[in-house]
Amino acid sequence: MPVSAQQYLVPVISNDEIIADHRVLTCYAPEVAALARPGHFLNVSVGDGYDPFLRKPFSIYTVNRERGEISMLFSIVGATTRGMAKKRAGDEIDLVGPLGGKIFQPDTREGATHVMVGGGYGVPPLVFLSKELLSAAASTNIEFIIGARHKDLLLCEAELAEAGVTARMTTEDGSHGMRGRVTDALRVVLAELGASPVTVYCCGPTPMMHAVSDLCLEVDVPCQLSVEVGMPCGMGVCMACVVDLADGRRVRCCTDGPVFAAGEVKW
Amino acid sequence: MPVSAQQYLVPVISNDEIIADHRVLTCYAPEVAALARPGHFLNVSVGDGYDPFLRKPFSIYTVNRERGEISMLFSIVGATTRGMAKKRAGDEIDLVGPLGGKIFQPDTREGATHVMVGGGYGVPPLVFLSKELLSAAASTNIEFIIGARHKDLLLCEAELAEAGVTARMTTEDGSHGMRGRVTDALRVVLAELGASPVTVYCCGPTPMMHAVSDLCLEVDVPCQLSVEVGMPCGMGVCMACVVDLADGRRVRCCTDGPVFAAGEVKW
Amino acid sequence: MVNTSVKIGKLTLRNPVMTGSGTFGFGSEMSEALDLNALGACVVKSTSREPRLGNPTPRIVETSSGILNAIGLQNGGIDNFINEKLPFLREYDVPIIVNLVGYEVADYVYLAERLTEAGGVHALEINISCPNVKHGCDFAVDPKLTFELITALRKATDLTLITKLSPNVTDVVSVGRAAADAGSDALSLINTLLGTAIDIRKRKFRLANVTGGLSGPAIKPVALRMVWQVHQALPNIPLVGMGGIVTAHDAIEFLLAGATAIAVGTATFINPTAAIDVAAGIEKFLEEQGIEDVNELIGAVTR
Amino acid sequence: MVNTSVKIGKLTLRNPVMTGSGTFGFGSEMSEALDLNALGACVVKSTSREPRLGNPTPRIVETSSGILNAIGLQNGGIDNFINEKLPFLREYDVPIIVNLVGYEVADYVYLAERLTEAGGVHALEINISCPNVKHGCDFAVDPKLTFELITALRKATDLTLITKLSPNVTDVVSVGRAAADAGSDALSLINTLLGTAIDIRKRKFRLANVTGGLSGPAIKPVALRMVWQVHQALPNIPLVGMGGIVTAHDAIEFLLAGATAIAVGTATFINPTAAIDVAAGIEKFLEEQGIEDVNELIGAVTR
Ligand SMILES: Cc1cc2nc3c(=O)[nH]c(=O)nc-3n(C[C@H](O)[C@H](O)[C@H](O)COP(=O)(O)OP(=O)(O)OC[C@H]3O[C@@H](n4cnc5c(N)ncnc54)[C@H](O)[C@@H]3O)c2cc1C
Ligand SMILES: Cc1cc2nc3c(=O)[nH]c(=O)nc-3n(C[C@H](O)[C@H](O)[C@H](O)COP(=O)(O)OP(=O)(O)OC[C@H]3O[C@@H](n4cnc5c(N)ncnc54)[C@H](O)[C@@H]3O)c2cc1C
Ligand SMILES: Cc1cc2nc3c(=O)[nH]c(=O)nc-3n(C[C@H](O)[C@H](O)[C@H](O)COP(=O)(O)O)c2cc1C
Ligand SMILES: Cc1cc2nc3c(=O)[nH]c(=O)nc-3n(C[C@H](O)[C@H](O)[C@H](O)COP(=O)(O)O)c2cc1C
Ligand code: FES
Ligand code: FES
Repeated sequence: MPVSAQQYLVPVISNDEIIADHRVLTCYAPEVAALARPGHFLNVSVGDGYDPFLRKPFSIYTVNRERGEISMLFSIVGATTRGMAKKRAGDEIDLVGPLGGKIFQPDTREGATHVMVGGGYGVPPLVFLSKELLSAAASTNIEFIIGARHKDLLLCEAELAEAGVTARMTTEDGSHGMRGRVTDALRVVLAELGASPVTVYCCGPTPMMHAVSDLCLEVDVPCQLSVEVGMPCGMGVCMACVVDLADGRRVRCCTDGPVFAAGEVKW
Repeated sequence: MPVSAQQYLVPVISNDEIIADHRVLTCYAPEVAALARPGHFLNVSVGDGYDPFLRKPFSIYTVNRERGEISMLFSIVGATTRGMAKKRAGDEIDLVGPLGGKIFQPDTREGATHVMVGGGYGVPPLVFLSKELLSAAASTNIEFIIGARHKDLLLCEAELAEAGVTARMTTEDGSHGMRGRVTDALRVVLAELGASPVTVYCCGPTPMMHAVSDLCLEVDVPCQLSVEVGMPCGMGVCMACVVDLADGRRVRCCTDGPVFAAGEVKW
Repeated sequence: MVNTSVKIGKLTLRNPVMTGSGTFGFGSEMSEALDLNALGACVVKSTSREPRLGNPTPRIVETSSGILNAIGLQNGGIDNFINEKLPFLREYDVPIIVNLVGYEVADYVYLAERLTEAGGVHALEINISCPNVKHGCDFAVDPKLTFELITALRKATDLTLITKLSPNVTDVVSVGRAAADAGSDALSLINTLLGTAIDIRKRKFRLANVTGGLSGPAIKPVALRMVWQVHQALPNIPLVGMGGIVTAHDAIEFLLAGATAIAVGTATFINPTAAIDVAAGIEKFLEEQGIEDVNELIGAVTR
Repeated sequence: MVNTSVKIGKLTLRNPVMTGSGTFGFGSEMSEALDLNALGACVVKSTSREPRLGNPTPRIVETSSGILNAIGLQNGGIDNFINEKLPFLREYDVPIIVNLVGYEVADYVYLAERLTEAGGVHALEINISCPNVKHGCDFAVDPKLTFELITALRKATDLTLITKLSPNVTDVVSVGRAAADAGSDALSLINTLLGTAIDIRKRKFRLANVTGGLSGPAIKPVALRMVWQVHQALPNIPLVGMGGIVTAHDAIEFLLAGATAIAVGTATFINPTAAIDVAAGIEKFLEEQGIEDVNELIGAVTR
């Protein structure tokens, strides 16, 4: 599908550390805010030169359409995220977006429960999705599972609480919430929900998504996965971000995804 | 001559606009301050990546050895100077220096008058030289001529006044000081000084230095010129900065200069 | 009003700016991000006889001021192109240039015949130089093979033929001359420089394909030199210059070196509207400099 | 303690890091900025029979992640080197490698004989590939000429011979093989890629010499690919890899690709201590990774 994304040079409004090496950068980008939907991402450049050369993709975290603001939650790992970390209010940041072809498609079945399963910087797009669902209908049923190795790496618990969602936390060392992995919590949640209509939405590290996908296929629950692969262009033209599907097709993650159904992806 | 220059990553203390597109950047670099002499320069990098790729040379403007501070006065023309302009107090700047082989050699003759002739960012090293001469002997005779196209481009008048030097200003359009070029003022000064010992020190745009050099040769007054050519390494190893001398030698500006005698250079 | 239009073979372009094959998909992907009709020409991804799945991932890695790619010519094949992609492109008022790739002469001839018949294609760019597939470079390193290929294609089609040269050769001029002698209407250069990158902790190549093609600003000096060399040697054949063009400034360097048109490739990844921004920038430069016709710039560099 | 020492021909280097010829002067210039004895070897600027004034200025221009240089081999000639530069270098405990350049075989042989007699020189690097002088590339593009040159040099000296290859060729392996067959103890690669840049307002080349050699991080992917190709084809000849090495990370990529030693060239311009920083960084990497001997890295990349 063609990309309507444009390039925007926009002012940074705030840039705050939330946990160690993780920050939320908010900027004023009304055109992006107007179009952004959960699962969309932005291709970010921090400099005005060629180093780093490529843009890097970041999920959209929060959107305030009235104020024309959007935010990204990022973890500092390389040149772009180091550059993002240095941005101060008033500095400019260079975005292309919103990008993404097939994004999260909310389950519209009567009484459906939306189960979010996130890890690391996979949590923010699910927070966005939850808020959108709640703003469409406050009575929406949402279950939210957040996993991390250790409690200091857990993201967005307070942000979700504010939105009225009590997230279940899992840590591998048991330092907060349930000891174990997100799949352990997911089994519990799915068991609790029994035969009622459920859709799982998942975003996080690839091994986690693989495990969640396997579990959902096993128990026959629909599951949408936001797949992460390197995205040099984000616009469907470079053919670098391809994902092999179970049906033998090799498709672009950026414009044919990034959200795929469990079972669709060949791991 | 071998370069003792080292690379330093130092904090910026202040960075102030002095006239349009010209700023003075002061940083804390005690090792450099200890070694810096008038005519020395620094090779500056503003980023932590490869864009811009090469360092760029900047004369040392002020030195405060007690406080370990040095400053550069720069005009914003390209990527490095744009990057320098953005530095705020507390940011870091990356310097190699002090660089320069043959620098200004003060005339030590009894009663000598030191005539400084500067234009644009050629003025700062001469201000440094004047202050050094004055701090060695307060009674030093200094004449200072600053030229520009228009009064808004004149530099360092107040700074010199503070040091007790009344600079003669020339502007091409007569908007401040004498109408004309620095050579017009220099003729006046040299005439005034008659047969007493005089040395001219000159730094500025190449056509200006050429004219000053010709005049000094004509009236047989010793003249030291700080020549400006592109300097990729600044350390005598790349052989890009060569200057042809009248004696047929082709020497490096960075380590065999940058200061040459009028008559030495083949224009 | 300045004139920005240039001629490449039988084609008249409204401005000298094309897209780089493989960096602009099939045009449709970018049709919302920019107005395709504002391009000088739209060059689409290499198309082969049969569909190709291309190489395994990772296929692109970032390097200093550039990227290495080893896509491996993934494309849907000629039937898919003619049936699914071409109808969309025909709706636009912009010359469509299809980049062809094959294993042997017969493949290229077949593709050229199909595309000539299909209608709505204005020129063919002959990719003899893709470094990312086995034997992808056989033609491009050998003037004799190039001559044979282009001779066969010249018989097969009346469409404007643009032969795309590889930079991975000792003497780019000899290959260009062979293509010109065989009847190529124009030459395009450069394709990517063969390179690699290694992950030092994993001790593995960073591309699944081991090597890939280097593009982007890193290669601009090499591309510009080759365009100038070929233009000096073959001043009568129009050149499409490419390799690291991001800005109008870059593009004008290529025009001065002797390119009649230029292509914007990798730059589209960092600026979706790079191609039309370059076109607008060239026009602005002409106006600023009081140059009435862009053709005055072509080959106008002096020592 | 990890072992960082490697062997190139008859030379044992305390670490794999050399300086790039033409980027480190004659060593003396840098002797205050860093400890020459901390280098694996010190490679000096190309030396010719007679003094050379080199090309007119501008001689270096900046490009994206690199520079173009057209110094044109300015140097004081062999007498000046032996009398003025070598005595200083002899005081150090570091292998001295002199890079030679000539117009014809006899020039090289003369230089090799003089330097062998002079004493205090440990190896000769044979520059057959400088793109910035007329005919500077004749040897490097032709395996036959290379074979003849190295054969003559092999007769003339027992010093370790390192033949420096040009990247501006279709088949770098064939030239490397010719040098190896003729008795070169090692190969160094790559020299610079031929390129150019244009000032669009003046419509002039930005280098007085029109073209120049591209170096720096921009060319690293190409250099690394060539080192790997030559190592695959000629696993028994030690390689000195260079081209865009700025950090220890870069250097380790070259070791993994098959280089026994590496040279730091242009990087010295931006970081005076680049060469010894790279050496220290390699040692640190070995320690971190629990690798006891740097030789374990050489050619250890896998697909
Ligand atoms: C659709 C999508 C959405 C995303 N959303 C988010 C988000 O919301 N928040 C977020 O923080 N991230 C997100 N990411 C991930 C993010 O795009 C990457 O982490 C990005 O690479 C960071 O850019 P960088 O320049 O900071 O780091 P990079 O320099 O790109 O480094 C990224 C990783 O690669 C490694 N690396 C770097 N250079 C090399 C080398 N030479 N050799 C080997 N390894 C190397 C680094 O160590 C690091 O682990 C998303 C990715 C996708 C595809
Ligand atoms: C010994 C010495 C001392 C110096 N001292 C000072 C000083 O004290 N203060 C000061 O301000 N400057 C000084 N300079 C000059 C300064 O080093 C240069 O102006 C430097 O190039 C600025 O770097 P930049 O990256 O900002 O600009 P650059 O990008 O290097 O641009 C410099 C000039 O080149 C032009 N240019 C840039 N790119 C191109 C291109 N692609 N094609 C054609 N032209 C181009 C620009 O328009 C500009 O006029 C000194 C120079 C020397 C040699
Ligand atoms: C991701 C990618 C894919 C490419 N695919 C093709 C291709 O299919 N056919 C082709 O002839 N050239 C292909 N190229 C080469 C470009 O068309 C162009 O020649 C080269 O990238 C240099 O230009 P640039 O630096 O502006 O990108 C590709 C380049 C890139 C970066
Ligand atoms: C300014 C400059 C001068 C050079 N002079 C020589 C030379 O005299 N002889 C030579 O063999 N190589 C010369 N080279 C090439 C380097 O030794 C090296 O092969 C090349 O620059 C690639 O390495 P780098 O990217 O680390 O610089 C020169 C390179 C530069 C940048
Ligand atoms: S990132 Fe380029 S096609 Fe998906
Ligand atoms: S700047 Fe490199 S030798 Fe002078």
